[in-house]
Amino acid sequence: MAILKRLMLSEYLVLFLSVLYFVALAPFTPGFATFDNCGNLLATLLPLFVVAMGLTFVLITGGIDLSVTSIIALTSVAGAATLNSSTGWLAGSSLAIPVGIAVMLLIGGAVGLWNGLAIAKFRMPPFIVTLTTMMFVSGLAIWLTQSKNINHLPAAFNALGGKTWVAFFITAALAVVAHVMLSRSRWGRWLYAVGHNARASLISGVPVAGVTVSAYVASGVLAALASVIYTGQAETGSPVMGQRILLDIIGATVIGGTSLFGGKGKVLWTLFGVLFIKLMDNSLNLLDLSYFSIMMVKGGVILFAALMDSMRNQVLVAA
Amino acid sequence: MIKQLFTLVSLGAGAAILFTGCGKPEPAGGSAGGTAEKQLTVGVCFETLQTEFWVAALDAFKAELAKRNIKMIQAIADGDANRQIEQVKNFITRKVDGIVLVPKDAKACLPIVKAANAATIPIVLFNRPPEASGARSAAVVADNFALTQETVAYMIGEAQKTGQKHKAMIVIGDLGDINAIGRRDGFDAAVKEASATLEVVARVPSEWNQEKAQAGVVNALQANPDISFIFSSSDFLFPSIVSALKSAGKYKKRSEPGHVILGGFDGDATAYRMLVDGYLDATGVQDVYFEAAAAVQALLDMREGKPVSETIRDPGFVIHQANLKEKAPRMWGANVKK
Amino acid sequence: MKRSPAKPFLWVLNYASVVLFAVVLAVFGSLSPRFLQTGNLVNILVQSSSTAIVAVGMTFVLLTAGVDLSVGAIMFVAAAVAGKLVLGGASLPLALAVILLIGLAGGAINAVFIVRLRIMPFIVTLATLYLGRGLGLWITETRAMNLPGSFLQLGTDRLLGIPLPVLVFAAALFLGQVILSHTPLGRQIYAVGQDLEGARKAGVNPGRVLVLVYLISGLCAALGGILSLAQLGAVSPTFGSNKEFAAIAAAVLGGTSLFGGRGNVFPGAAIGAVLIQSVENGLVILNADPYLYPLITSGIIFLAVLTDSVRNALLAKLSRRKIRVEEAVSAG
Amino acid sequence: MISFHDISKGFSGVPVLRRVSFAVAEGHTLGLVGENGAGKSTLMNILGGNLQPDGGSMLLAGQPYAPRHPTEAGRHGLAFIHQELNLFANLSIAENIFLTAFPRWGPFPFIDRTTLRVQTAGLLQQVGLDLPPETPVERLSAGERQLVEIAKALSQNARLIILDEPSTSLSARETVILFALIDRLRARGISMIYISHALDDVLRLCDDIVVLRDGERVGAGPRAQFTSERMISLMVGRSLNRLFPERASQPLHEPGRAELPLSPKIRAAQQRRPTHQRFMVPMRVAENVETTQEVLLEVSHLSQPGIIRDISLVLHRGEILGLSGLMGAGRSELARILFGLDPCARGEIRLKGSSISGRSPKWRIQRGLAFLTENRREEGLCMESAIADNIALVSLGQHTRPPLGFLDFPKLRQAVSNIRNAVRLTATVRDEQPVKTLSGGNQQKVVLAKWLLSQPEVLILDEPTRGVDVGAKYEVYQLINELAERGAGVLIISSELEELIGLCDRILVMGRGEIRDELNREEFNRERILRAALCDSVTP
Repeated sequence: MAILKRLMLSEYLVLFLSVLYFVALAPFTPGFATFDNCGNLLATLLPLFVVAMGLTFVLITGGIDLSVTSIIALTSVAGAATLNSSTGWLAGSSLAIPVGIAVMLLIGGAVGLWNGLAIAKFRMPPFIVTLTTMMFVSGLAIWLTQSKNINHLPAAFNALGGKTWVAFFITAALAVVAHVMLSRSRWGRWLYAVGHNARASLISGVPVAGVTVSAYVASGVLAALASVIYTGQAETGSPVMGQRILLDIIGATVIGGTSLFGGKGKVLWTLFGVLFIKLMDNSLNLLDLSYFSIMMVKGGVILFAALMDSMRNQVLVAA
Repeated sequence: MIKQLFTLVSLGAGAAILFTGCGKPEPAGGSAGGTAEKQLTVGVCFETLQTEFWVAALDAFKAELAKRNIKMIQAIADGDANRQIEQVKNFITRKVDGIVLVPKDAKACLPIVKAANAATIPIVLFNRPPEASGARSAAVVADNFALTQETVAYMIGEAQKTGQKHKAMIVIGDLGDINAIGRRDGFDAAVKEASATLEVVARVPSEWNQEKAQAGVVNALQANPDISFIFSSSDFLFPSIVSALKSAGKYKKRSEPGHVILGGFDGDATAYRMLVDGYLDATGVQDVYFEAAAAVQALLDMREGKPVSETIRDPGFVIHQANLKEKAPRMWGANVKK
Repeated sequence: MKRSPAKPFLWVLNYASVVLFAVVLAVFGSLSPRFLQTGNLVNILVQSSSTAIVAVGMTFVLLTAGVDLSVGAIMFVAAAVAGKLVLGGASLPLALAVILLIGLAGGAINAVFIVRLRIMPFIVTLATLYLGRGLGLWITETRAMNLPGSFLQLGTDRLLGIPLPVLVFAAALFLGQVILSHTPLGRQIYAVGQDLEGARKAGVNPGRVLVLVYLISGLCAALGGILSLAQLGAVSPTFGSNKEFAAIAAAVLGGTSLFGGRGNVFPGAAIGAVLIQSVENGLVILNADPYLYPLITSGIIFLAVLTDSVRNALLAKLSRRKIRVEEAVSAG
Repeated sequence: MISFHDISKGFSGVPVLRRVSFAVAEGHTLGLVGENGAGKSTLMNILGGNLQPDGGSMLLAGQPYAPRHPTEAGRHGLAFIHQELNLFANLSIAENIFLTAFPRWGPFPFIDRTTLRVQTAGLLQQVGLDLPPETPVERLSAGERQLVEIAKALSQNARLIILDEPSTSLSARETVILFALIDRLRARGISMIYISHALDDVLRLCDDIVVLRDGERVGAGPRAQFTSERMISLMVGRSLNRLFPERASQPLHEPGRAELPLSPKIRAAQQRRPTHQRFMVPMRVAENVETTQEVLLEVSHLSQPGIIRDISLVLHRGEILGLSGLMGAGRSELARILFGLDPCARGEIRLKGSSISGRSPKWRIQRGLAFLTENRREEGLCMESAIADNIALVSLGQHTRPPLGFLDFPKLRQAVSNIRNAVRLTATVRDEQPVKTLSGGNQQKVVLAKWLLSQPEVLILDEPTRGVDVGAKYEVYQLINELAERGAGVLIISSELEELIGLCDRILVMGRGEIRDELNREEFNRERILRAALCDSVTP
């Protein structure tokens, strides 16, 4: 019991669960524990982690960002439109890739800025603001491309996502930066303070509006970076890129332990959450389950993880 | 606390049961008795199962593979290109002998094909052609564009018979879906020639959602009560369209006056029924059985290094009142078990 | 406070959603004469009825500072089972009863996890969303089911010249609003949403309130499911998908706060749902470019929420001043 | 009425109540006093069924009484009026009162609005609150809410009412109303337990008095046996010879108080003034000790329609300026305007000569302004987060490490521990502990520490000792003195006249958003202040 208790209290709980899950399934799941499979796992884990990081910032301030997937889509086509080697505005130019990526980040940041301003300046509820942004931006992406995909992307660009080790280093770098910003910078402290109590923070001289906006901008930019990886992996700019992964992103972040009510969250936790979700996905379709059973198992496992978490909190209270 | 623990354990058990419960794929997919030589395994990855057509196609593959005593494992990408990449990589991990892929779209599948090539696993793209590239693959395709154009052309022919001008409506699918777009473009192409007989007064986006389709058609009829020509980008939207027509009192047999010329795409069971009952004029049918057989054959040929043509065309066919009897057997919708 | 000079101005703000609704009607009306025909207005009501009723249930949940993402999934499961039954020769009333029961069951499941096991509503209902969708697809074998005409009858039948769906719509609204504002439960819902611990201290049983709220939400989801069945006469694998977002949007459009304790069913949720539907309806009538739909709809929702929050800010200002005046009086 | 027998309770091994026994006689009012953390609230939580005792028993009207749940306590006729009020701002007065007992239409589950209205009106009349029953509670002042709480207790015709710090948030007038009400209730034979730090009130209101210290009953008996001096000595365990330290005099030194490591500058300053060696708090300027003519804060003709009118005041270096007046006289509103939280239409605010009108709070803080709000829980602290984080929040900027400007944790930790000693935060609490676990007194010390760390020159303190126990109060007063003596200007808002009179150099009296009167130390006089404050209201 005591050992169980310690385990439950540990912030590595989700990691333990993931490992447990892996070990438990490895024997029954053909090719689960193989090297290339772990490669695939990593490849799909990275971009999700990048988006989830951004969401973590927003959740810490007590908000939520539903628009990330639409940002992925829009930046994907915008970037592709800029740098593809057939019809791109900068086709062939050596500047194509840097400028293209810059455009993507710029757009991501801009959308985030829009969200942030609406929420911080006009006191609009984050959920609905980002919901409308999601509708609008994804609609925009599809409209601009008239539903067509854009490909012929330069190999160098595709490598950013396609070559897993490149994507890995990009992600790792981002994660380190994000972690340091959260735990060691004044901005990080402000983020948590705003999430805990915006009024008290304002009176304590925290630029609440600025901090809030910055969180959404960060989320937008990170979504754009994730889009770089996704687009690279698909070697295509698609207006529906990432359309269906919204629940995965939120699920992963929250399972990691980041609170939807603000003030609580860590990059590390999010990593664990993402790992958990992806392990599940991966194993489930290795198990050759029909996809509705995949959905159901997924639901069950999410509940399971949440249950663990709530028990952990009760243990905490008891202790 | 203890109670919680209890619930937790039981829930865990529940999840486990789910695993084992769903773990076994449907009998059709299961290996039909092991034979002497090593049984082949084929991975079938569909982009979605959201419409009956895909289900029928999947069944067609199950049947075809079972017939040839090949083990089938399936994965559904649920409309997510990146997840699809992941799933095919999983197939490769499992060292399947061949891959059938319904790509999310024609372009996003290139990395997948390359991966398969790298692993020297033959891969056949089902229903959607790949972009021209260095990657080696065969594709079995029924051309949305061409087949739609053909279908609509037939409908226009019907329209011209009536001798008067028609107001037309198209129910468009999800603007994010390559099929929907292909069919829309096919419709537009066909209509362009016939501007004399046809004026398109309503373009209803359905997002492949029946409710939206139904509301959209009702509203369009509200705006233009004299619409007399409707093309639906997929047969699975017909129930919605029919209920809309009924509420407007415009759902008439071809024989009756005030009949609205109806056309669709896919050739599912609903469409078949409507054809038989004489409400539907025509629908573009993809020959699923042909496609499945051709795809599997292509896989086997590729394994044995036989030459396989880059794209195997499913002619598909327009089924209409005139050729109903003769074509029905090859219309998958006519054979779906209900 | 009665003597506040800004009263008419405040009225406009207070009913921002209503005003916006009027504007939308006016604009589309001026662009197309057909839009304002009674026939079309009835269509709008019929078409928004399903979402509106789900939104009613959602409002109850939101008032307790929770959320129910599983409504769409519940609709789907219920419809799927009912469909199977009817195709298996069961009678229509039985099918309807089953749908409602399944709705309650879904709500009950959510409630158990949220209340007994104290898991965040968001996560619980997210999970049940997955479970429900999967279950439904399993039942339907991911095939579309065409139901007998009797269902469509429900959608088209009229009582006193009013389509049944509209009547159900009205009834649900009335009931919902009565429960919220004229029953102890209703007021306790507001209390729990404002401050759960406080409610417990005050002797309210929050567990009971929450359970009831999720049951109501499940029931409304099922009812909404019936209404869309009545209009579609078929169950497709996408049945009820994204209903949760539509419902939340409608509720919030109507001024319900996602943080609990504030909002109402009428005009709130009703206006919200009808407003969104009128926009889509209007766009079809104008034969607008399909690509513009999401852009315009989202734009209008945003506008509504914006006015709402501006209104709140202003009200806060005004009421602060009022407090001063009052106190000066009460101190004198 | 109710009697406690050897009630014991501990949290994770730490005993909070040690075999406490006493009884409340039928129809009597019992005063329960003790420092924060003495176990009063725990005892009341046990009485109310929120907690179960580890040992001991209770008798209610002779029957064994062991509530498992608040509702059970309610059924037995107990009513609690908590320090932080449990009203729902989004509901009306009537709905709050009858939340769990709405009058219904016969058998139907519908609220009978008319009956509700009538009954509520009756109750409001009893408690002397003249407002329409459907007024939303969010429109009420703290005092009015308190009265609603009592009305609620009456509605449940409670036999035993427990009032926890009822008068803290009340203005003088509201207190008068409350006390009159309590007398009426007692006349009606209702028993009460009255918990308060306002010892004079306890003496005035209660028949019997029980004193707790560290979870033990250290004194009990009829009122006659007690004086506030005695109660204090019992509570604190040592006798304070004064309630208020003398202004600018040599502060008394108690053994065991923390010595601060001081910056060289301050040390230098000390050499010159050996008398002030004790309990230094870090200050930017440590030169001038006496109240000087140097103006730190100057406010001229400040007006905001409906809030304040033509406010002018100056605050000098080393001065403690009191701001008295009724609740809702515009004191807190003025403070918020000074700090830049609320807008002001006309007038100018100058800090050390330069105008700060229209600047953000952040900007003002950086120039040495500090604001301790009256509302600790909503505006003062992040209740969920750690003590250290709360203390550091304002001054994160001063504790960063170049070149990247990341936080310098060792430096920060050092600064935090210094400051928490300076404000004498109870030694046992850990820096990582969430603030919500602290007693009111310690919470307030954390807020002070937070502001002191930013080394302000002008402090605006709004009700700095609300809900703070006697011992801590005294220490807060000393801190305020030290700040002034070390060259800060302090503007202190308080509803406790004694506090202002004991502490301030000057007192301004506000009413209806205007300054009504100004008194210098030598002319301090309760009557005059009260008259100025309530000139146009019923005099107590």
